[in-house]
Amino acid sequence: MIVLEGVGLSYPGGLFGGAPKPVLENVDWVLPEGRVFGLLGPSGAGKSSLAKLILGLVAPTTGRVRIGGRDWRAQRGTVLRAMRRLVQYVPQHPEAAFNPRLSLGAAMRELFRLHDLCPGERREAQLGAALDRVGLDRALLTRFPRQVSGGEIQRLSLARALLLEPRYLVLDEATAMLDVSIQARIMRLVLEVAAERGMGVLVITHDIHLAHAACEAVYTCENRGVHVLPGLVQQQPAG
Amino acid sequence: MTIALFLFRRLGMAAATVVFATALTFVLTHLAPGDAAEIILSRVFIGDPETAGARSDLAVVATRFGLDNPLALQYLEWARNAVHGDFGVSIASGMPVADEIAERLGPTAVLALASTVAALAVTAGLVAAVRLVPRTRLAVDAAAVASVSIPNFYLGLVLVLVFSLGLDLLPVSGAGSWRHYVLPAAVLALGQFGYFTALMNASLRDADGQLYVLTARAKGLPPHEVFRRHVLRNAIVPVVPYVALQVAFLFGGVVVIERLFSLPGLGGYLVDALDVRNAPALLAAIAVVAVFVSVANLTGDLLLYALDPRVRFSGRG
Amino acid sequence: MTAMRLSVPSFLVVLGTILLVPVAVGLFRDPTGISLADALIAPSPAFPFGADHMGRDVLARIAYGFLWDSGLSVTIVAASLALGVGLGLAGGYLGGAFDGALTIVMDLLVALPHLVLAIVLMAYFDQGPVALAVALTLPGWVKYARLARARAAALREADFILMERVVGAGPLRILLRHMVPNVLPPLAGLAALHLGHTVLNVAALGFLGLGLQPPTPEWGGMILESRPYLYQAPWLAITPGCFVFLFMMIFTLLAARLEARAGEGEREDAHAAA
Amino acid sequence: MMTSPHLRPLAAAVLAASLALPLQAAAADPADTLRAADMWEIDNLDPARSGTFVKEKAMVVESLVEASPDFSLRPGLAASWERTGDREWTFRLREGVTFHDGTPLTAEAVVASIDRAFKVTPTLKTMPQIDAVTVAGPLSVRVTTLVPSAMLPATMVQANLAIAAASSETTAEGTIVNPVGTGPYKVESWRRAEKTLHLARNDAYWGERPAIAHIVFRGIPDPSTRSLEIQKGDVDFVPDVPYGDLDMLARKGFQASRHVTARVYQLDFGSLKGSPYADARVRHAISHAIDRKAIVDKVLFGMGAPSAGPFTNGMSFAAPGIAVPAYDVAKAKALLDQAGWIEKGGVRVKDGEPFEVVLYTYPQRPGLPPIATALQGMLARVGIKAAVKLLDSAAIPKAQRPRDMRLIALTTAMFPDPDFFLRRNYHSAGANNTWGYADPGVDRLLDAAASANDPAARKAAYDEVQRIAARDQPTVLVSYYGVNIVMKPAVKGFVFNPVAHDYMLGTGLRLER
Repeated sequence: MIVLEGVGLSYPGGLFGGAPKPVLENVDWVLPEGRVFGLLGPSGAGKSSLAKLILGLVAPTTGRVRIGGRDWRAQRGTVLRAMRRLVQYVPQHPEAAFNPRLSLGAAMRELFRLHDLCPGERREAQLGAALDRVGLDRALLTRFPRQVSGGEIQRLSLARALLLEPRYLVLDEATAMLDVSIQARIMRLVLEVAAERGMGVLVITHDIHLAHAACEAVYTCENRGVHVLPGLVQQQPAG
Repeated sequence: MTIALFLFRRLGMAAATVVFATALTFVLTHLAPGDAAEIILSRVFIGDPETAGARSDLAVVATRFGLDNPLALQYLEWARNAVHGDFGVSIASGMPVADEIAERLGPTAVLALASTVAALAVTAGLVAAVRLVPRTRLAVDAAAVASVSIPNFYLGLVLVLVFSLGLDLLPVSGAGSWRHYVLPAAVLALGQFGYFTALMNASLRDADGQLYVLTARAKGLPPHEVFRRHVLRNAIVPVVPYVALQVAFLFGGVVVIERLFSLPGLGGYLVDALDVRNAPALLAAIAVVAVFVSVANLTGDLLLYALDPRVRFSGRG
Repeated sequence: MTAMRLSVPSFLVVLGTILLVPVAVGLFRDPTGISLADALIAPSPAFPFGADHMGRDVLARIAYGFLWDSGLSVTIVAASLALGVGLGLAGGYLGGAFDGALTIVMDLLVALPHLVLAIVLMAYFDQGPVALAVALTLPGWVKYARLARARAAALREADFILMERVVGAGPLRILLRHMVPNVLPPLAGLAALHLGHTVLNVAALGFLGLGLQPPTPEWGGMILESRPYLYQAPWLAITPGCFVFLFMMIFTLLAARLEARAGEGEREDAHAAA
Repeated sequence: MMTSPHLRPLAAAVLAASLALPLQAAAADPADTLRAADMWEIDNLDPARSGTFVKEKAMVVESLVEASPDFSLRPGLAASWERTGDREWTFRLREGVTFHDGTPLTAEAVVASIDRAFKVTPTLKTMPQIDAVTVAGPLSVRVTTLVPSAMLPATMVQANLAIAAASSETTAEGTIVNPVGTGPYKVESWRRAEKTLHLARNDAYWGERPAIAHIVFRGIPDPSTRSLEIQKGDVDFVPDVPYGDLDMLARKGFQASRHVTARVYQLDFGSLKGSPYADARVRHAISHAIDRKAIVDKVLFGMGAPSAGPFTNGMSFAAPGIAVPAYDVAKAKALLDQAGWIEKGGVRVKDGEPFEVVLYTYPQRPGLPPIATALQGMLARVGIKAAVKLLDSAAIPKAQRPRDMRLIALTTAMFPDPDFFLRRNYHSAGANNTWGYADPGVDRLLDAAASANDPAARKAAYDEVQRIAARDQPTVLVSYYGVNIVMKPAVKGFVFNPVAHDYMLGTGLRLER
């Protein structure tokens, strides 16, 4: 379960740059596992900041962000690494999400070493299975990020996230750059996997239709806070 | 960022640079092997570096020059006096360092200015040649590469052989008339123009590609008119600040060239001071060089600030 | 030096040959053997580049001088590169107080003429190769650090670096495996130019009597030692001078070539940092 | 030409700056002006600091006592002197001498000048230990010492004790910038920015009137530049051009001459205790391994001479019968063998330890680095491996280990008395004796001679010390120091005075243009 308690975030104003700029204030939000939520909002409202808070990439100025009961901020070393596996991320620009100087295969195989996912001899099989699941050919692995199409790399980005078997997946405008038919196919794939694994999904988007179609509940991010979008709530789960 | 803030930060940095440079030199002169009192005793008082002095005289010297105080205190004392224009007494000559430095500012300033102006003139000529005379590009590029590649002390030796001894046109060394500056300034200018030419050519190419230049061409303006009215003007502007920033590099050359030509300037003073472990003279020379370079950097930054709006927001570091 | 239209690669081969052939020959000869009977012998079949005031073979001294000058310069450039990239990346990636301190130190170091700084350092230390390497590395790393820091600051916010953190990579792994390979390539041109400049500075220090000390064969020191014999034996000064010139020219051209490859945008960064 | 508006102010500034520079120094009648170069910067004119220049070269001031070319004493501003007590000497001044400002030379003026010199340069009072200088009569000066001293008149020869009038212009700190002396030339102007000193003949000089009316001195510290300058023709007289240039300059028609001075190149051992040099055979072996003639001929291009004892033949206090140690590689090898240093693969080894040392020297005297390099080669021939290292002379003592050597150039007569060199180097408490040579016989001889009255007895004692040093080789003397002088053909009448620290111009010079 992801829990935000009284979370506030402001960016520093610089040495001579005046007062700090608040982005979020006093946000309380609970995201249980196994459910699919949407987050809507105009650009600049703090959607990406929320994603970074949840992913532990940014520390809140006030309050706490906890994953499975653990505060991001208190974690170090192996515990932190294990915690990282719990929440994975598919960003908006997948072509920028891979190191341009590493082959895609190298980028994927690094994960095994990083988390010691499975014994060496089973790694290739596991990687193959992950690619199969998102419908990609293994030949892709010898290429570099700029040598593949947007749809392919977005799938690969998804495969990378799923390989770590997270409890949560955050999609940050993950399909916004793709054309509609591919967009729908990827969303369907995500929902299938989420259902199979009982994984929670947060879909950050500015596409209200997509949110409606895919999510059990939709929130908006406005006025430095998170609000339930009325009329679309199916059921607010208990904290 | 406002201009006041920008100036404030840059001035602070300049002051810090001067303090850093002198403090570093101060520490170095004291860490150096060889007892400071011994050096002063044999070189200043006995006048013969190989002749050791009496033990009892060492104490006299140490007390007179404040050498038995803690290092930090000695530096503060030095800085306090330096701010009031008192740089102590030269170990080599026994004369006030401030007077000696003052006498040596002129030749260095003349040398730096003359060589920079000459380098810019050569640059202008070469750049114009590339534009106006066909098939000169290769020769100009080769000249620029040669310019940045030739060791200045070597070039100086060759020029003396040719122009002083071979052709008997110019003096070998010393100061006293404008003729003494011709060769040293020429050596420095020949070492600098390659940098300016490369910078200018790059800047010209950028200007060439600008929309207004293309527009001017499309309007049917003759090529030399386009060059003069649109390309040149816009190409010079970004180069100007770098000329000011070149001063730090120039100083390295000045040190070597003044030594080579026995020109009584600041650079030669600095090296002479090192030769005989003349700490007061060295510190003063370093302080003045640091001030010089800081002022030049500040000027360069202000020019950039005035000419390039992007800098106003980044503040250049 | 991007204005280069010379056919750079072929030119480099020619210059490199002129430099390396005498060096290769000279390495088989004795650079320190003193034979006062041979003092100041002019270039001849026995001594292709002549003999110096101690009767030592100038060809051999040029060759061993090449080993000293280029070896030291490579060491200095490598050390500057490692230090500059390391500190620059750390500053750019970590930010905060460390970055603030780094910026101040860099600003202080660029504001001092590097040769002057090196001259002062050399004068007060044991004038051996280690001191020389330190004296030239101390100001040398800054230009790499400036570039690396700027690139690292930009890369820090890059999506693929964020993703590395998301999948659980630690800071050290991110720096070494992901930032360094993306920071190094544009520095190659800078390093080539720096190598040439370093040979020039090593020689200049030698000429001022503050570099490697005789009887070590070093090009700048050879020119200094040859000054008293400028008349009787001009080849003593001319030969090492030509080799410094040649070395610097090769690396200037190489730098131009590498810079042209690194692309227009990065060229401007390099000039600003240099 | 680029017509950038940015450049115009720059050009104007350069033009203004170059116009502000003084035009070529307009010397008086060039036919009557000697243009001389000195090897040091002319950056101080205080006799108490730069006496060597102001007295010996510029001839502006004079000392109470002077020395003849054989280093024996002769009257200067003092016509005579005598020992008037155990620790007291009295000097009687020459009559009718006036300073350049017309005031007479009196005992008061001398005492004031010497007292001022003691303040500026305190070491003048401690070498030897002077107690006080007082007025004993209108033309009589009394000097008392802390201990009985036979060499006091010799110390009065020191250039830094030369007499300047109280009217000499000084800085706020009391440094003289315009010395008023009694010498054959007076200061006309000191143009520091041009590094030149302009001198004019003193027509009221008490001694022989010089022939040349004006002298312009320029400081040119770089030897190569001095050589270039005389070839270019901008100076008439230069000392110490690069040694290798001399023959070429002679061929071109210049008068080029080599002279030996009272300075010696000396190879010192780090310590005579706890090192290979504790064994005198090793010291002798090293001395025999050195080809002194080749060093003088080939390395120094004939400058100087192979050294026997510390004092050259022309010096009155050189002991007779001391020979230059023979160059004998076989003997050197045999001595090392006897001392237990056995050759193994080119390097001698004793008790498993190879004979590998560092040979330190410093670059300020141009002869030292090449001599060190030559010594390295000569030592290698007998199996001693020496690495040459150049350091500042002040830094060498701290870097040196007992087994290391250093090559230095020592003055042997800062004032013309044998005590100066012999005590510093061979007395167990000598200021230079860092290698720890201690011979009770030598100490006794030196201490007795320092206070003795009888010149013959002193001479005998000092001769004996020189013979013992030659026998013991506590340090190895390599060669005497040479200086060269190059003059245009028009300069006539130059006589080298070996008493000079570098050279003296003398009043006998003429110009025949």
